[in-house]
Amino acid sequence: MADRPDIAPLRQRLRAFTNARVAIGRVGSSVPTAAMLEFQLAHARARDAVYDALTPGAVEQGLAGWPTISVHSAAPDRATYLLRPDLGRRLRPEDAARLQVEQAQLAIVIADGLSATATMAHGAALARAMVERLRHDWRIGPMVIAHQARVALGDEIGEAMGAEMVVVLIGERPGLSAADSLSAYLTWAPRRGRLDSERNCISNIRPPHGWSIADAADEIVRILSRARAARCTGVALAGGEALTAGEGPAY
Amino acid sequence: MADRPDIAPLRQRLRAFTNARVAIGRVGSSVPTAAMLEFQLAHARARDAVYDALTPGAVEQGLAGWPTISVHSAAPDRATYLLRPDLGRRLRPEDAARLQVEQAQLAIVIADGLSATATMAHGAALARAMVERLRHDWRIGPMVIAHQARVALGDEIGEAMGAEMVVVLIGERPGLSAADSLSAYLTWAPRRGRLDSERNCISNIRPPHGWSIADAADEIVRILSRARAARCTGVALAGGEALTAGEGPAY
Amino acid sequence: MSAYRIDLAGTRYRFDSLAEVMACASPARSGDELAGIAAGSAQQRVAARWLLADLPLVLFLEDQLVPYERDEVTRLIIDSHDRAGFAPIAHLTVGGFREWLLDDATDGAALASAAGGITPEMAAAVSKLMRNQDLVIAARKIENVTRFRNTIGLRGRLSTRLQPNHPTDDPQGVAASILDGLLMGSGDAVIGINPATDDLPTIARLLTLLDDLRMGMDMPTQTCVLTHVTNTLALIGAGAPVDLCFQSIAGTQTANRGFGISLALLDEAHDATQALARGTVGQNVMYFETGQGSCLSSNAHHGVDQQTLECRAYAVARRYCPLLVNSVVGFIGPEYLYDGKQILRAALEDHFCGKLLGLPMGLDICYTNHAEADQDDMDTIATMLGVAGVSFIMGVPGADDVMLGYQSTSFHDALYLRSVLGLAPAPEFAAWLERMGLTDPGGKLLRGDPFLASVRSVPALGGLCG
Amino acid sequence: MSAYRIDLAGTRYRFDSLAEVMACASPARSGDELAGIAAGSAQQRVAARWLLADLPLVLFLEDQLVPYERDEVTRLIIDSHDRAGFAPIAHLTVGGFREWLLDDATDGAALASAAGGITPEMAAAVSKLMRNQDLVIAARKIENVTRFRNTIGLRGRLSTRLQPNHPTDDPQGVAASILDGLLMGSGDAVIGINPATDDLPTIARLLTLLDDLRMGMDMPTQTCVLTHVTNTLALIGAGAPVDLCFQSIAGTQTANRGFGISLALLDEAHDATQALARGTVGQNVMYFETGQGSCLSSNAHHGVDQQTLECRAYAVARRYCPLLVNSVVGFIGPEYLYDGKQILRAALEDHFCGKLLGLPMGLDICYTNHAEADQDDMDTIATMLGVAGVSFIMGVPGADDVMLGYQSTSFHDALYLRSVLGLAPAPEFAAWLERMGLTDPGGKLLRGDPFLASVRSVPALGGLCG
Ligand code: B12
Ligand code: B12
Repeated sequence: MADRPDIAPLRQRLRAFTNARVAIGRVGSSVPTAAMLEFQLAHARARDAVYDALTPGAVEQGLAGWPTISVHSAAPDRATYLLRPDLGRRLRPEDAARLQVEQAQLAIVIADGLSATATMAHGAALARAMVERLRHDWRIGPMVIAHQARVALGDEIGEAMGAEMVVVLIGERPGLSAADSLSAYLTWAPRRGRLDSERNCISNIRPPHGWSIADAADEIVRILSRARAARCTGVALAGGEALTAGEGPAY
Repeated sequence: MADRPDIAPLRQRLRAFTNARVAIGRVGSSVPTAAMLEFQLAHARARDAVYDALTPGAVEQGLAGWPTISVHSAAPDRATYLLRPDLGRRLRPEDAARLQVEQAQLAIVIADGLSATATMAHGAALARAMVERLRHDWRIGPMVIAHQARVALGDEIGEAMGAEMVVVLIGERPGLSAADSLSAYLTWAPRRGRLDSERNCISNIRPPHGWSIADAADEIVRILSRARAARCTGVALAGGEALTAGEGPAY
Repeated sequence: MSAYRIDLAGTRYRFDSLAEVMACASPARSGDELAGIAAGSAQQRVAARWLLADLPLVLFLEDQLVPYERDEVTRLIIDSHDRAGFAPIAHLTVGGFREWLLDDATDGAALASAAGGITPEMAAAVSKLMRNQDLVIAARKIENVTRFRNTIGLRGRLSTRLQPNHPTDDPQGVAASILDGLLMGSGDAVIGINPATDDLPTIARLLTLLDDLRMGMDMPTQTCVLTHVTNTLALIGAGAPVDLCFQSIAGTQTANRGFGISLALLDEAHDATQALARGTVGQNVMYFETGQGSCLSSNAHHGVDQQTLECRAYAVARRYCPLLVNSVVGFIGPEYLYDGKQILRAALEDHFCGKLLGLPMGLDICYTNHAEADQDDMDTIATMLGVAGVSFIMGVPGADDVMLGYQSTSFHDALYLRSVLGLAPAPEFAAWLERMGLTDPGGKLLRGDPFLASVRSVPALGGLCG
Repeated sequence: MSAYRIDLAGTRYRFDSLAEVMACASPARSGDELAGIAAGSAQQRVAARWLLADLPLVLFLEDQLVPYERDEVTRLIIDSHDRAGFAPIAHLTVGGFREWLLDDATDGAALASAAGGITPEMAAAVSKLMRNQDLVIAARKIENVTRFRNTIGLRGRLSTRLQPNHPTDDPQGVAASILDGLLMGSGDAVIGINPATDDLPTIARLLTLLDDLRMGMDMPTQTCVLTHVTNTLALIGAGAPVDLCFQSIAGTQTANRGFGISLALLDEAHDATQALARGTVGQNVMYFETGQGSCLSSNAHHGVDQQTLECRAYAVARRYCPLLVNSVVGFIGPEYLYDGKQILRAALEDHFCGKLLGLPMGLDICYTNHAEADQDDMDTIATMLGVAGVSFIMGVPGADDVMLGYQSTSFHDALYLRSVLGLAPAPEFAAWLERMGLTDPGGKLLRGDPFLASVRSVPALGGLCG
């Protein structure tokens, strides 16, 4: 089950450039035993990440005292959440009322999404970094900690809080090689029925392998100020980068 | 989708001798559409039979006033019943006590098993036919209507009632062509831990296609009296039929 | 829209529309349940099938599931319907159509000439009456061959899309996965990257990388960056080396609008890509991806079941004589296809229906970590599709796409299928593999050391080869 | 019995015995959950596999899962272990054994000569580390050929047991199903009836019917009534025409006692049947059936997982060089194999392990109506096993066994497999089918009218042929 000695060097070279499962060798047409078991372990862990529950305490701890409010979507449990994304996009009725007393210009939602692991790992740190950069320009409400949430739950939350803008920090569906990757979805004038084409997304926030917290926070701030100027987000906001194709390879 | 005209006669001839799905024709290697849909309908109905619930009223009605007592196994619902046969073989604790006041020589159990459809179709009629034949020779207790029951639940029931013998009338697992087939399992000196080799079985009670009620009742009576004489059931009782192989074909 | 009724085993079943019959006749599927249109019981499902079996095929030309006036995909289907192709089957019911498909007398040629006469709705309807084995038998008969720099879809062949994605589009990371794939005999359908970004300069750099690699190694294959069709148009305008034009497509006009496309835009993209005339053995230039659930996911399903809508996407695809079409069958998640069984069934349906409609069907056999599926399911699905004669599957290093967060088929999986089913890559690519010392004359994969030595001089491979 | 430990991803996993490692390393399965021995989490399952991968094969010769002193099956396994056959793999771990099996250098001959050195526990252990595709690849390599009146198990062949059961053992009902099966090309593995009764005169009549039919039509095949071995012994004694001796077997002495058998009894039955010398091309005379769950069902499982126990039944079988062995893989119900996925997995395991241990493996691909499975699952399982090289499957009219209340494969299913995988019946039987005008020279099934005309004179067919 050991690597064949002559495969190791190529593997090391290729693995230096990507965390893809390159050069794992083969026996006949098949994956060697060790590589197969590594894959199975990764799968077991990714499955666990999907079913991991968001413990508000874990998030609050990282928020250094910033007020929070916990809400639930209309999906009562994980099994329902997975099969009924429509319920994950609606607030439990009693929670909408609770949010209406928390008016704010900018609503920040820390949501479990498909990986509470990711949310607990990076959610609070990113929210804090955002607050540090934004508190003078935006009236920020309490952090909304959302359970069994989909991206679009932010629309109803932002609407209830009367916010100009909502930022949803949410756990991405766990991959085998990354069970802790966070996304930020930004939506101008949140209200129920917004389309995904009316949002922007920064994905793969996952220090040290993906975006760092500081860079992600800077990028969010950049989009937020462009959105405020343009009074929109989404495809209407995107573009602007000039195309300079044919400039030659960069490798 | 109609039968090919030249297939029908052979089909008719073969079907006269068996209810097996013979001579259904073929298109290429495949089953013709009508035969395939007939199969799917039968499967849908067999599945429904598995999940059908035993309504005691349906059984009581057929018992012409004979007293009944309803008991449940330790399997709380159908899903558990299917995965945990061990629970289907034990009484719900509160029911054992209720049975102890009902002492009898012969305990008759009318149980759902895997097809409450079968039990509701033939259970009461067979129980009545048994009572008619046996009431002078055996002190028969109230009919025990058992829910989420396996064959071996009769052992605990018979033991609680202090019975010499238990007869369990129970729905067989539904086949595609017979969703209403009943079995009778007979066990001498019932007590927890009895093996299946210590019982006798009459299966395929299903008028008009299988055993008629009268014949099945007669056969049960026959086994009961042999069992009383031999003070046992099962493989120890079986045998006795002489072998007259080589007597030539009977077709 | 009229009502449909049937009496079965003493119960009367009523369906308010043809769409309802179709939805109820579908095998159990989480996406149709999410949409609230699935059959409520197994018996109702059989009733719908029985009813469907007796409906004449011509009905689908009259009773539109998605209104002609409001949907350009419906208009495409009806306006381009091939009456001559339809003639041999015009008299059949859906049940009779199933039998015609399975009959030994109906061969590949008969199926090919009928393709243009079969609408997506007819294909979907008959597939609902077909068991898994029926879907295999019928699909196997059909050979849809397409060409660009090699020949895809020949009987006895299995091609692969080499999918070297990287979370940050790093060129060397991408190149490392490509090298790994080539060593495993992968890449004849296309070497195609899903970019992590929409940034045009980055995409242009990836296109150049792919083109340099292909030319540097003299590979008879095609390359692609799977970005939005508008980006590809812009890149063509800017002179980037575009072989194939990619786009995700769906089965209704509204869902396509959600993807930011229309038939007019696709027409433009197709013309622009063909004008480049970069193919050598053929000029099939489009690469489309589809997947059950995309219409529902963008709220554009008109109460039609997800499998029928998927078939309608194939009507969009066949307008452009694409080189490659594949259904990304388990990509979105369990809300559309719950488990391995549902993914398998959908894969067989998509493959059969796509081929029946004339398309060069591949399959992205895949699952996500929130679905009830694992590698055993992938092995099963791949084997079934291999027997059914799938044109191509994906090749992802170790089956783990580190950018999109899902598991697809690996390079190894393709080797497995080729070995147990006796399949070979596209002939031009197979010859190249042998020429480069990657396979022996029998097509058996070798260690590849001579290849590594020979490609050391390709600049794009930089320090990878050591 | 010693404890086993492993640290994985920061967690320590501990298993109290080798049996616990084996049970936890098994894929999820309702029977092991019922027994309370299944892994508690996906991560624990992987931990057990990792541990198992590093255990040396020789350990299974030392650490007995079922005690040697108390179990004659264990004694059979250990006492008959072929040290010479074991030598080439004696140095391997279980993980290394998997790689040895999959290596291209390990061919059928190497596997055949190792078979006697592989114990059931080793086969079970390595199968737990194998994906579905691994089980297919390795099983395909193995060709276990047996003979009685024809040759079963040759590469490129697929045989069928024609299973003409009838709820009341009515001879004409049975004959009707046989005739139907022959018209569909079925019956080369055996024509075998499960009797509804244990009544010896009835069974003797059925045996005579089968023999008359076989001789009347001059069929190169064998017949069997699947009654208890003691009945068969009695029937042999009484001069009934017994070709094959059938028995259900299990993997522990206690479970076999539950079946009313012991090795001594099987020895006697084997000798008595062979003494009849009724075979023409060979003298493999035993027909065994097995199935995961039988030990647990009779409370004789010793805390060992059901798949390992199933493999132990194969050790019993191989002692008698049987003509046929098949696992009735979905027969009992969902408490042992919950759904199509579990039935498929068990089928692939049983097939691979049986072949690895040297047996001529067939499969009764089947399900009951209380399991979560349907015909689509059967199609999938049949296809997978066909690719894996299964020796034979069942042939039941319309897939519906009207006596045993379950669904197995139909005559059509065998035709499907033969057609899509290019397989033929046993050579002697294929020649007979052609001779009788049932197939054309290419092996394609014909309508069978000349056959019906020619067998009209066989008395046992009575009025059936019209
Ligand atoms: C699943 C997925 C999809 C699914 C979403 C459907 C669904 N029911 O889940 C589908 C296939 C439809 C999809 C489509 C697209 N996606 Co997408 N998708 C993903 C993926 C793999 C996982 C998302 C996730 O886990 N979300 C978390 C859960 C909890 O959220 P949810 O509420 O259940 O699902 C919502 C979001 O996923 C959102 N969403 C999904 N993709 C995108 C893309 C953008 C730009 C936005 C604003 C929102 C969005 O839509 C869903 C429904 O509301 C990510 C990869 C990643 N690492 O995150 C890429 C990703 C988010 N998608 C991406 C892109 C580019 C797209 C497309 C624009 C592709 C195209 N060229 O057509 C389209 C456009 C979607 C739209 N309508 O606006 C990029 C975004 C890049 C960026 N930074 O802007 C990502 C990061 C992948 C990548 N690197 O290429 N996608
Ligand atoms: C399933 C089944 C089995 C399973 C039972 C295991 C299980 N977990 O369910 C297995 C495969 C182990 C089995 C074994 C045998 N069976 Co059985 N079995 C059946 C079948 C197909 C369905 C039974 C059913 O639906 N039961 C109802 C449910 C609710 O009961 P349960 O509590 O869940 O299960 C119990 C009974 O099924 C019982 N049981 C099953 N078979 C038999 C046979 C006899 C003689 C007895 C007393 C009890 C018994 O054992 C189970 C566990 O306690 C019937 C066919 C039918 N039409 O009924 C044949 C059937 C009952 N079996 C039959 C026979 C002959 C046998 C064997 C003797 C075969 C053999 N030669 O080895 C063995 C012996 C069993 C034993 N240990 O004594 C015959 C009985 C004929 C008769 N009138 O006596 C039947 C009718 C089939 C037939 N026509 O051949 N069987």
